Amino acid sequence: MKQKELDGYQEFVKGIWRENPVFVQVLGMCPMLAVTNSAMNAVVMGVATFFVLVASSFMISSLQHWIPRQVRISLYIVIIATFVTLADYTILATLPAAHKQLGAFIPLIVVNCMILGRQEAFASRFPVKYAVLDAVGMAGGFLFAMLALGSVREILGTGTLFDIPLFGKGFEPWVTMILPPGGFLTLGLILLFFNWVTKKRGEFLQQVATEREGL
Amino acid sequence: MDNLIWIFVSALLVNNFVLAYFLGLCPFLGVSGRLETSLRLGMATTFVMVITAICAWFLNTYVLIHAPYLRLISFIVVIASTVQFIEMAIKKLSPALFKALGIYLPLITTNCAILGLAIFATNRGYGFLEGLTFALGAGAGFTLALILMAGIREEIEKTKDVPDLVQGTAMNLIVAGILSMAFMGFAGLFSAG
Amino acid sequence: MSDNQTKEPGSATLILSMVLAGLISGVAIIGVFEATLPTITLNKAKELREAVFKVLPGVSKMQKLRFANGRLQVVEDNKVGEDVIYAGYDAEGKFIGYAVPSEGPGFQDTISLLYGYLPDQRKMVGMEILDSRETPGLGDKIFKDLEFVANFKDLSVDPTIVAVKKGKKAKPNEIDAITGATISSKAVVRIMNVARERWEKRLPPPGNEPELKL
Amino acid sequence: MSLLGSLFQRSFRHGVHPEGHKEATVDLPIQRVPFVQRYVMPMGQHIGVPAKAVVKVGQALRRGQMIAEAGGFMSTALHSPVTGKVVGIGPYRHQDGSFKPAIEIEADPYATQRIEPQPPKDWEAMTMPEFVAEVQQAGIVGMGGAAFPAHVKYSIPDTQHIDDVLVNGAECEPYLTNDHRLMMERPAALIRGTEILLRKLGAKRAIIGVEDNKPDAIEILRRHLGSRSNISVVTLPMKYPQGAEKMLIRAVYDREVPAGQLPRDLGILVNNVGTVVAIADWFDTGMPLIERVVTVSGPGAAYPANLIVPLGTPVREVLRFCGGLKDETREVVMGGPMMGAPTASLDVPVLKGTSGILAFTEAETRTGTEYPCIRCGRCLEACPYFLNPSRFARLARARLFDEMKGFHLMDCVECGSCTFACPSNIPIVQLIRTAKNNLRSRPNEK
Amino acid sequence: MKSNDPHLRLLPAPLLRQGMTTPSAMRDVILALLPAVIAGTWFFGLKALLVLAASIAGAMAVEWAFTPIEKRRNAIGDNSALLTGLLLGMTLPPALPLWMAFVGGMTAIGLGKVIWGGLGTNLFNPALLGRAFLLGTFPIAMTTWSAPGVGFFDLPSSLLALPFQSPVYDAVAAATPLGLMKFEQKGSDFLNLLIGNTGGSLGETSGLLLILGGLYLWWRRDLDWRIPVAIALAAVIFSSALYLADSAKYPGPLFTLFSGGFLLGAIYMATDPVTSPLTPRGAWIFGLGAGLLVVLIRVFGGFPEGMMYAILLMNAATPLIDRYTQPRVFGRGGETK
Repeated sequence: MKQKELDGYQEFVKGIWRENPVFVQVLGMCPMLAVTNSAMNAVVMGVATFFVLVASSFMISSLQHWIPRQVRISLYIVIIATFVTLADYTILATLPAAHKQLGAFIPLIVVNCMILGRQEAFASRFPVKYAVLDAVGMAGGFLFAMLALGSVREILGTGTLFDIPLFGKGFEPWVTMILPPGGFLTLGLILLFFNWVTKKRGEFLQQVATEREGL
Repeated sequence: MDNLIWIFVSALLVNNFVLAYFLGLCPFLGVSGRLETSLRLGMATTFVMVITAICAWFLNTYVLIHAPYLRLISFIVVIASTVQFIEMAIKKLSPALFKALGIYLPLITTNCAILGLAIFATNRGYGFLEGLTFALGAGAGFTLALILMAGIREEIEKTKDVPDLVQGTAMNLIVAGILSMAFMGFAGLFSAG
Repeated sequence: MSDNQTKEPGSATLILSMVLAGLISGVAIIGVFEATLPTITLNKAKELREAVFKVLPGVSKMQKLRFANGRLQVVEDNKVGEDVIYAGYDAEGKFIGYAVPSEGPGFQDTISLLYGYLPDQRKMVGMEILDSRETPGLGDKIFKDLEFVANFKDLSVDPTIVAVKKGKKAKPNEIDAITGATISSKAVVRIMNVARERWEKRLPPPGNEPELKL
Repeated sequence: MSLLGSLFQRSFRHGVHPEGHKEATVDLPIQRVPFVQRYVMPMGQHIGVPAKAVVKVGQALRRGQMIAEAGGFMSTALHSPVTGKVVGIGPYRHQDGSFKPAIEIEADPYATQRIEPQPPKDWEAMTMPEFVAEVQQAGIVGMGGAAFPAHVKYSIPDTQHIDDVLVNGAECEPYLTNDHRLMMERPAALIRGTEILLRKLGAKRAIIGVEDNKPDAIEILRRHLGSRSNISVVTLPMKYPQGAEKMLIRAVYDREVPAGQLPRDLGILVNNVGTVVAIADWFDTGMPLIERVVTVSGPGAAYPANLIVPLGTPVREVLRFCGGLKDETREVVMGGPMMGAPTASLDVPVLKGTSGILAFTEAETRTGTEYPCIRCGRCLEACPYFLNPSRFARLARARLFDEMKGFHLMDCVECGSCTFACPSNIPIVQLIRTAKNNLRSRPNEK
Repeated sequence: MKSNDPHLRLLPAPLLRQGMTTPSAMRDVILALLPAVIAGTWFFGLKALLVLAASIAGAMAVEWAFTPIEKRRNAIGDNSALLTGLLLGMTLPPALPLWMAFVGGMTAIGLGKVIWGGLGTNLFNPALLGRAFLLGTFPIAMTTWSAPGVGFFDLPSSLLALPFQSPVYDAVAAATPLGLMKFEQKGSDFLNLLIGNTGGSLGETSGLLLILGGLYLWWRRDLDWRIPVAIALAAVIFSSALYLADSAKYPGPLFTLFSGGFLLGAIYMATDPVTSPLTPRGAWIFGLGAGLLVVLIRVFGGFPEGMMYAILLMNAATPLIDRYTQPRVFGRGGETK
């Protein structure tokens, strides 16, 4: 396997924006929408995912030479499932209230395609250092997306952020936002916004380029 | 009996796996482009769900009661091997069915709706019949959401009316949101006395 | 898998690596499980005690009972189910009442709740929602609206509990439903009625309650 | 619906009800247009292979003399409409705006233009192939507008047999009254032509289908038929496109011609009244197809009229005869308003298939604002072929022509009912035409 | 003959058109609704009219803002946004805060139409989508109804709540006939249902006038009669069966037809051509499905009113219905597709 030139910073940064797993690659949707009805839930879920992704990337990257190709997917799943179970019990022990809210969705981190995808596409092929940077970037991007979505939904849906009231007593909450349709609609609109920004940015760059040529 | 009806209707409509629990979104957004494909994937998923529900019940009753911490790993292994086994069995028994379902079966392994089904069934302490009903309802609900979505997507992709900016995942999510909004109408179905 | 350049490892290697991985992960999981189990058990027990104490005022001790073989038995396992009930006692160990867990379909999803019941007075003295996914802002008033919860502080169960329109409560067996969340209110009442009926024949006559074992 | 329909009315399902606008010309007897100076006879006045010229520039012609012979089986002969001489053979402006080969004839101003009647032909003695050749020789085509060579319809393969002759007097296009007048003024010739076809084809009976907006024609025909039992007149409700062959069959016999098949597969032969009269003329008097009845009408025509026009007469001259166009005229259509084609120039000649010359003003030709399709389904209810024009329009806009083929695009006959019915002013027929042309022009496909 | 020919156009045939156009069809629907609007205003007073105006304003504002400048004249001129706003407004409680009605109008057009590509492209009824959004978002405000027959110029303080602020209700809320039936098993006087003197939204009260408007539309050939007929048929059969089984518990067929938004939905919303099936057979299926769903949701579901959800759900199924009910092409026997 040919190793391409790696730039640690680039591997780290790409996951946050350019290759953001949620906004750009549209991966890991299930937890994304199910638990982002409040910023707190989103953060807990995001951190759990962060832990699982980084830990399993580290593990798999370190073991990449010992893992037989034929059973690699099964091994990845076993490794990921182990870390998920660890996270599950840890949250249950330390944050019982949050665990009650997140319910069945913590075990479902196992089937988050983003995690398995990173193992297959990156961690199993590149040195540990880059694998971890990549995982941190991706998981960071995921966490960022979760937080963004969770905040929007919580602010509109209950008028609070991390349970802190923002608008005073008279605020009329937009209940839909914390219900399932709100999840779909908010993410859809955020993606729409993303498309718009990308388009405007492209237009702007184009304009700058033509202006330069004109000079 | 009342309870079984409620479990079925709840999984099918009120708490539709896709539209209310956000489970199985990857195939929902990925495969729903064509109606035919959706229908087949839906049926394959329902099939695997039923098998999984049965396996999960056995595991829960005889194994996990002694070692609850193995729940996740054992479920994952059961699902992966069930899918593998079904794939082989269908290939042997009914090549026609295999041709129709074949390429979707591996996709199902990573479908969180299946794992979700097993976990929900365990969390709620469903018995054998209840679990089976739940699986049937969830599978039918998944299929229903998938084919409704596919019908809509074929329509909008054919006519290309949707503005460029919205095309693609953004539109799919918004359509899913609208569907989910329409399904809210089923809330409380058969639960009000 | 089609990568032919790497040498095909024998199946022994494959099995060995799987077994090894399974072993390691098993050890890791059991480790964490053992480490967190006490806390988790403690948390759960604490939660349950708090709930029981809330629905049965004046209670300071409790024990778990299971209905099996035609009578109530004291048990100390972690299993739950329709046959489980909690008995509450005061500081001197005198029986006060039962805390009955129950669940059933609500507006959105299953509602599970716990209510306190005094068999000698045939009265409910408290209700606590343990888990629900009712609509925020509407259905979730079944535990957020204290006025509604207060309905259950002194409620006759005879002949059966009935939810009426808010402000129309007239008889001791009626509760004021929540405006705009009638379905959720009725669901709560129904769940309680079902549980009450189930336990009606199982409970021993007043005065013969199981004694507190310590 | 269909049950009621079949109980009370004989008609096809779907279709539209455009206003008739026939009152302007319906009571005007057919007049003969005087001969003019120049005539242009295009070689391709019919569907199929163009005719082949058999005259040379400068050659003198008698009226009725053959000037071009059939260029193949799917082709018919042409005859000179006047006595005069050939002044040119070459490309001339056609009504679709293109230039097509034609023969230009200058009339001899001193000739009498009279054709000596010839003795009736002994058609009963002819064999079927001889009869077919005669019809081809006479240059007779379907006069309803499509100009399909008539003899082709009469060459029935041995395996089939015609039981029914259906004479098409529906004339469902608005404004047109040429068939109506023909039935009124030449009922004997019509019945005679029907008789010839019946006998030659060995058919059992003939039905003349006429829409109920022509009660006078029906009455006259019935009177002339007298006690004949093998020919009858059937009254049909007004509806467009009743004059389309397959719709007429559906209306009269309640039978559907399967897609891809011809009426003769059901044992039915459909001919327009004009065609039948032309047959009678040829076999009784030896008069080939050199003139036809044309309705000049429309809001832009100064004096609407029903005219006998020698073929090849420029539209300008026809209009001049009946008072010209009003100043408000914005469009001139050759044929009916639903399926006819607009002409860009008034110099184009009247052809065998020209049933009308209609002048329209601002009011009819205003391009209404086109609104998006709201899927109201009116086009579906209009389409006599039960197609889905709304979907065709959408697919054509998205240029998904191949997909359209799957929905039987090629079954569409472009009758225009959908466009007529569309409240959003969508040019559905045009879009369908574009798609059809696109599909047809593709190489390596059948 | 004049020396030069008139300048001729080459518009392809057919040159004739039937008289109706899309804007005129929309205008007809608006006209047909007017009597019910006037009656509603009579019962509920000025406040109902203000709610209506706010929802129309929201709809028109979004339509205007998101239409490319060159198409604006057409988009506003085709009356469709006006109609959407009107229909939405007619389903809202008369004392709804105006800002909510405005948001509803915006959502209806934004989510229901603009995002799909404008008129004719959307698959869900925009007005109902706007209402579903409002009901999900502001459940309490959307289910607080006021009684008819208060002072004409009374403006409740809830109506004028500031944007994003919760309304404060100063009058005792009145239950709708459906609410009474659902939660208290109480019927309502049939005559009141017929003329509309009951609690409810502006447009869903006067059954008689809605039917008259529907007949006008039918006479103008602006509506597919099959859909309302099928909806009514299915609803009557289903509810009669239930009524016969237990008349104390379930409402009768007449109540089902005349209560709530049944008539408004069946005549004016389900028949929206854009979101209902194209084919006649499809229209029957659509209508029967919607009729069944209404009764199902009303009787067994959690909401007292099911018309909106029934239509939205059938809207979702419309592409599928259309696909499987293509008419048999002329001359193509049993062959479908």
